[in-house]
Amino acid sequence: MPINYYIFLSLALFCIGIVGVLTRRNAIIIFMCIELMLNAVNLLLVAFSKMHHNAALLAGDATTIAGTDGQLFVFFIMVVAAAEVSVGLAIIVMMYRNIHSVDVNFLNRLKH
Amino acid sequence: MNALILSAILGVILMFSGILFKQKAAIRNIAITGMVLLLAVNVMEMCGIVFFNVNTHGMIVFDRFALLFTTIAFASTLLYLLLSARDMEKVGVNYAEYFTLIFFILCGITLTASFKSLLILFLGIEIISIPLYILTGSDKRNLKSNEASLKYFLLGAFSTGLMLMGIALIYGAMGTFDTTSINIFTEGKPSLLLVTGMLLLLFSMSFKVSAAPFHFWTPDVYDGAPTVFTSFMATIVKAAVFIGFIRLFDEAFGLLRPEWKLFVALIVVATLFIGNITAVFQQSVKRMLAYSSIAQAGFMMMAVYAMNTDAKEGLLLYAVAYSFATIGIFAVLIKMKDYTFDGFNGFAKHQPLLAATTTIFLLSLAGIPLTAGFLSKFYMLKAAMVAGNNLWLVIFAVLMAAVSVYYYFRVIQAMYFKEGDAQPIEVSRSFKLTLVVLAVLIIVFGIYPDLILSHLYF
Amino acid sequence: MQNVLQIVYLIPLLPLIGFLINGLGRKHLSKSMISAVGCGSILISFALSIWVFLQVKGGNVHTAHYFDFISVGKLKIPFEFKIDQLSSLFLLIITGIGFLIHLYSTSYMKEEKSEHFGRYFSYLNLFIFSMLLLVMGGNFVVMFIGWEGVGLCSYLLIGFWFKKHEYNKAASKAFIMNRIGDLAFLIAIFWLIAKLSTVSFDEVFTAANIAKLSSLDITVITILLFVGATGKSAQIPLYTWLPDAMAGPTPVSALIHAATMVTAGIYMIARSNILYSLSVIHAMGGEQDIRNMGGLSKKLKITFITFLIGCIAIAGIPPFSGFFSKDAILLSAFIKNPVLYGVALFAALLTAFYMFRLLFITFSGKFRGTHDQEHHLHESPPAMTIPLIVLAILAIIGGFVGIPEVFMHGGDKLGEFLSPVITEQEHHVSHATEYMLMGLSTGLVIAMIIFAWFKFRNYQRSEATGFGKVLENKWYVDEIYDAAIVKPIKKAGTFFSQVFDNKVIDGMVNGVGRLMQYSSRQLRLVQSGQVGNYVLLMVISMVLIFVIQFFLRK
Amino acid sequence: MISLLLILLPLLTGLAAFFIKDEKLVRTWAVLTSFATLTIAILSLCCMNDTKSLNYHCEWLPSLGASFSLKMDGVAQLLCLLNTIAYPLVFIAGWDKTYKNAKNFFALMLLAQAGIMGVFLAADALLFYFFWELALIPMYFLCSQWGGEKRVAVTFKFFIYTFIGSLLMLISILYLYGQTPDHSFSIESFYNLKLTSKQQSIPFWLMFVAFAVKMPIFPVHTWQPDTYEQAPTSTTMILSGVMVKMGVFGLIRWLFPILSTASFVWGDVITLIAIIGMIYASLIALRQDDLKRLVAYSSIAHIGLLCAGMFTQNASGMQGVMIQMFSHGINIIGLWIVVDWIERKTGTRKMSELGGLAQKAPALTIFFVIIALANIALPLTNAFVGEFLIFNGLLGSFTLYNVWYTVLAGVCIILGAAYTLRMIRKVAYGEVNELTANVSDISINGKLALGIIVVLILAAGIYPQPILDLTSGSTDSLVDKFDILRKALLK
Amino acid sequence: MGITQILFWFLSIVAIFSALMVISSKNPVHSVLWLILTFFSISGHYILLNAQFLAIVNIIVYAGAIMVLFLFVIMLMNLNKETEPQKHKWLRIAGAVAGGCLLLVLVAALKDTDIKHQQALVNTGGIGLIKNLGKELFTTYVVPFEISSILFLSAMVGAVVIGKKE
Repeated sequence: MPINYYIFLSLALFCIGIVGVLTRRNAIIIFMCIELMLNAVNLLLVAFSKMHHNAALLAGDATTIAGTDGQLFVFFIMVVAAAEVSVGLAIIVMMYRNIHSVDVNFLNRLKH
Repeated sequence: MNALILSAILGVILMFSGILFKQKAAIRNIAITGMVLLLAVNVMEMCGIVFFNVNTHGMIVFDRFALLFTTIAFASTLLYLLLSARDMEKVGVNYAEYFTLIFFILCGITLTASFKSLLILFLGIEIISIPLYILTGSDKRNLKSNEASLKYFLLGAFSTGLMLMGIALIYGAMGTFDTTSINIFTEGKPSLLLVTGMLLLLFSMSFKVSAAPFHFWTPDVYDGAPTVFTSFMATIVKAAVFIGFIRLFDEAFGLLRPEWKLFVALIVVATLFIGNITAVFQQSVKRMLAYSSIAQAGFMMMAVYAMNTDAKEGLLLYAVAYSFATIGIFAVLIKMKDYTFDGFNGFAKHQPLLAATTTIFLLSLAGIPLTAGFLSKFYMLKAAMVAGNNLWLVIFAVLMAAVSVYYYFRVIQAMYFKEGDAQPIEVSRSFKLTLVVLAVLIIVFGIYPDLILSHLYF
Repeated sequence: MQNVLQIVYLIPLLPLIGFLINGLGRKHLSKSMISAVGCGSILISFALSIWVFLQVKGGNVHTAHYFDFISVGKLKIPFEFKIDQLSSLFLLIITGIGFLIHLYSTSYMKEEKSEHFGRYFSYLNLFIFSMLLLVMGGNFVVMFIGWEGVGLCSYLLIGFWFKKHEYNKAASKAFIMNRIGDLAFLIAIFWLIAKLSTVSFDEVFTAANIAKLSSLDITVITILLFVGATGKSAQIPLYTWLPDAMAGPTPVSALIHAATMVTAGIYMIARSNILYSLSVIHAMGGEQDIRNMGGLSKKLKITFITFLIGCIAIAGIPPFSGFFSKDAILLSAFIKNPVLYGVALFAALLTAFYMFRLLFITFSGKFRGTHDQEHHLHESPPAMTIPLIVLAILAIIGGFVGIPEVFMHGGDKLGEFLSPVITEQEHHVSHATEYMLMGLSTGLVIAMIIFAWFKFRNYQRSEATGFGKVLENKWYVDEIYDAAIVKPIKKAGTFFSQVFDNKVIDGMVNGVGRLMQYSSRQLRLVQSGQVGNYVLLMVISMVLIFVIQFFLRK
Repeated sequence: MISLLLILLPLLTGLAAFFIKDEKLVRTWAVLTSFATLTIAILSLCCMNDTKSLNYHCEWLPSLGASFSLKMDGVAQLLCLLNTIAYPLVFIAGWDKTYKNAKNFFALMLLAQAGIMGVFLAADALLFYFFWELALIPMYFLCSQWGGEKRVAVTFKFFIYTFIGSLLMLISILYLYGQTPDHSFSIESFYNLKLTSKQQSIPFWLMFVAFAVKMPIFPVHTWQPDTYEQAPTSTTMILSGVMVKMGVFGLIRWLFPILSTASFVWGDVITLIAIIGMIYASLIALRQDDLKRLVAYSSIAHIGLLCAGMFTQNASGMQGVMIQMFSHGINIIGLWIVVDWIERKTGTRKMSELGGLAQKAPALTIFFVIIALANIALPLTNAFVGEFLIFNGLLGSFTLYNVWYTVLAGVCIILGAAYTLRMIRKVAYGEVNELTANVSDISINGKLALGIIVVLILAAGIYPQPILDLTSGSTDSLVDKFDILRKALLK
Repeated sequence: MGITQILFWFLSIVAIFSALMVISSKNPVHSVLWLILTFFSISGHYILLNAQFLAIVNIIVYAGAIMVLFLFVIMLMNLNKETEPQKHKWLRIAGAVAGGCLLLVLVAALKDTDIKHQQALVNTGGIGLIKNLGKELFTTYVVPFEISSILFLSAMVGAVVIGKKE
């Protein structure tokens, strides 16, 4: 597949994630949108990884492992995302325990 | 490598020490001893004694710059622990865990200072960030702490997303995560993917160092977090991210400088402006310090802008000057009950020594000569000036430095020249001694910075 | 072999020592001691002056160089005294009259407390010292030192009774008016330096140097010097301090102003006469001692006669000395320009009118002074009358020293003596014209005296009308100055200090601070606390930066 | 070596003073050390041409190209002398005053002396900047701690004002540093710079602003009257007597030799500003009722003349400035001593509430009158020599407007006489009132200080040549430089 | 248009549609479900790109573990209402416009990159296989791998610190 398609697809997902962060008030949904952004990145990385692999193959290197690093990076992103989710949800739950809401608009004690 | 492994081990040790020891003093002593040890092994590595020989496949390189910075960071952390470790008790019950997280953060700091691969940078930043989210929210019953933690987390994760997108685009353009390989492009014009990725990295790194317009989390988070942790994250962590920042933009995007120069300059200007101007009207010293940290970031950002030898040296010096001074001020601030400026009224009368040292810290932050703060700012200005045709930037920076005097001196004025019922605070003798040492160090480095910088070269 | 005249420094030094002794010891010395020191020092100076005069007469002219006062680059200003015919003559006048004044003062001031008595004599000594510096100075700068010193002393003397605010004001006014003249003098000196790099009389007045000066230079310098002289001699337009000074407390100080300071102006012009090439100077010099007298005699009953003589002399009735000097001036003015002559004549008439008005007011009317002043009016002791008589005699005969050729061949002794110093202009006027002018002026003067007689014979403090009122108020010049200069200056000062400095300049400075505070207040509102807003702002900035990078930058 | 001593002595004794608890002891300590410093300064006059024993050089920050080098030329010597004379005078005059926290007061005063000394001696741009700020910091604390009612705000304004100025100077220094081929801050490297007129303009103004604020000249003067009014008088003496000379000194040591073309090009503009400032300040002084403010504004007028004198860029003008710096320092300290005494004894500084001091305090009045007259440059006082030379320089300067400058500046002579005499008249003369009725004459230490000042006034007024000789070397070389430049530019 | 293309377009449309639904659903539970669908479609893309390991991990870790965690938390908080408070209308529009602009700008900028003619290898290529990835991960990337354990440790400690009742 032409790499541009993947780029545009990923960018679209990424920006949808950003729009979600911008338009929602629910902290959990916002967090989910961020996860969406990360997944967009993952997709892009995998696509690039395959693209570089392809390029290496076309260059005549039949045993190339070019592109492995991209997929491994995705793996690390997933690792980090998992860790982040555990911490993030813990924080959100803690917040919910205290104010019984996950509405970020109520996060306004700290300002100016 | 010594420090990286030891800090991880120390983190685990402290994790268990919370179970093994019930006395907080014991935990604290372990932490401080561990910190001394960490510093020692790092210094040893600087002298060429490496305990662990791990093949990192070129992803991590402990060069002198990295080692010197980690030494500085560890030394700062040691001083920080000496001054403020006792105050962590007040935050919550998980005393040992706080130290654990701090050691893990140090691990991340080591990575951020010595990465050669974007993967390591990413991991390093995350290892710094995630414990920080937790530390920010560690005062669980305090709504401000909760709020700060959640804000920090959401915004931090968002910026992580940006960073990853940037890394992905760069990977697309260059097919590698290795920083030096990124810096090689043969054609006249760099790839658009590369430039876009670079800009996204610029945004996310700016976010992490709280440079405008990505600074918004900073005041709220610094304000909301338990003061003892604000001190840590506003100083050592920020400096570390800056080191990562300058490494990244030097090694990976050095050749792209024409593309990012303008934006970094704009960010410098915006950061200086917003940080300084907004700090002027603050009522709480803590929040003022939060804005001041933004302002200081603006100055440090000039190192990224200039990107020359002076800039790197200056950034190291800045890290020392800024960290030491801010740690000192926070250490005093933690002891206060009233964080407003008025809370400092008449402070000098009751605590002359504390007031005097705080004054030195404030003078250093304001960049008054004879303190390390001056020379560090001076290095920044010099670096920017040497970097070329940008007198306007330097003049602007200097004018903003003058503005900064306004709010730093408000504290001095409150301490010395205003009558007030200063809060009776009790400090130990060793606390005072450490503060004095800190103040003396600031002055010594302010007179003779080569004590630090000469270690950069042999 | 050094010239014997090198020791002339003693002449000013003695009054200076007198000043120091009297000034520092005013609380401890007795009055007789003070008068002894005060008069004695001047007397010795006078004796020295006579000796100097004889030396000069014998042909010994000397410039005594002492030390380098200021030496910068090419400019060298030594501290030097120039002793020649002119200065030796003035030395005589100053020390002589100065001595008389001192003598007179011992009696006049005897009722003062010893402290003030000492202060008074120290001032007088300082005054003499300054005058001596003025006339002995070998260059313009030393002369200027004396020049300013005289101004200072007049200030001190006018304000001698410092409890009275009018006196103090009069003193300040005198000093400031003098300063205006001084400034002109100074600028003239600078001009000379700029053109010739020297201020020394010997060097300036060489033909070669004069030739270096363009006519513009000469005009400027002479005008400036003249303005300087004007200030000191209280001429129009800088004369307004003098009447006030006369109104001051001490007749003696008044005398000093009337006489000596005016002399200073004359001397300065005389010294630089090459630049003017005027012949009137020496005549003016002659006039001064008479004026001294006039001033001195004021307010003293017993000395009505001497006062009358003085008045007549000043008014210029022949054969008193004033007549000849006045006519000499008028004559030279006539030679220059008939219009000038008219002005001068008018001035002369006014002087006459003024003097006699004073005379009649003082002696014809009732005593109008306060009680305070009344006790001064008593029979004068010999110390007072003797000087007066000496002066009166001087006034009568003084005129004959400078008697013009038209009356007596070779009568102009003074002119002869001074001829090495003063370049005289040839008279190209027939004796007939001279006589005619003399007659005219004398006639008019007498008419004026008669007018004054009728007007002020029975003078009471009645409202003067018309022209008289204008005269009474000294031509309203004070008022004009007040309205045209003093008030605007004060207004400007008030405006600057209360409005401009505070509101505008400092306002701008504080405005910057306030602007910062204001922008701080506004800018911090951006920190709304809302995560959504933060992200939005971040995204917008990102979009902007991308747009700049990809679409705006070339 | 001597120059190092001159800095170290007040620095170390100042630091030591922080630890002397006893008030009397610390006062004695301060006086003694200030005399010791004076002795060294006088000794330095003996080895006038022995640069080896005067100067000092050691490595400091080789990586930056900055070194700790001190140079004591004639001008520096003169100003160090002024500095060292001023301190004993100030201490003697304030001998009978009590300060809370006396140790801090005297320590800070001595530290300020060290800072000022460093400014006069530094032969390295970075070092110069260091000392420049160092002199300011103790002043900030002195004024804020021991000053008048509005001291905090006023001092802060003063601080920010000068701080901005000095930061701009720092930029200028950095710019010049960037232009040096060997990347060095040493004064020689700066002197050897060959910059085009275009390159010089910006650093020139940046640096000039710093000096202008410090002096201060119109229109950046507004910190000054307030600060002089609010600061403790001892500090005001140092501020006005010595510290303002830092600005003028900066012109001669740093601005003119390095940025001579720009100094030449902008000379006219600055002279005009300075002269406008003189008239402006004189007019304001004429309407002041507060003694301190009057003296403050008169000081602005005098400093304006100094600035104009520097920019005549000829021997007479610059030499005049040299001697006038010294004179102004001495005279204004004298005036402050008098004003301080009046304020302490009557509790007011308002001239409208004073009067009759001549009867109650004749000695004070005599000193007052002499110093005031020196302030308006009466001949045979020190200021006359300076003003004479400056005015002469102004008229002889190579500008089209020299006559106008001279005449306009001359107006200030008259205005100066007007406000000074007004001051004397209102304070000393007239009848006593209830405020002044019980005033005693000045105490013995005051007499001593004022006596020394009067002696200095007369000595320098009668025989100024030694001072002129002291500084002629520095000014002559500058004048030569300007002459060459002028010829080159006019071609 | 081969099967690969059809699959690509299908998965892309599903991904984008479900992503849009994530941000527009009023009910948080629906959002979660839509997000899971997005992840599945992305996994589909991975399979298409022959990145089998990642496809599996994505489904297990993301769709399986993480999203269930989300769902769990939402259920716990009883947030499954349709009446979630909405942001101010203008703010939502501003957010959408800003995000849209970002997309527009990025797309416009990146549509002409120098790699636009390159192809991502679909269906074939062995690098995405577990064997190859595992080999790399435990040789070259072993250090980062170990380092990520620190991350987990800190996350664990964090969860304890934050979650433990005092």
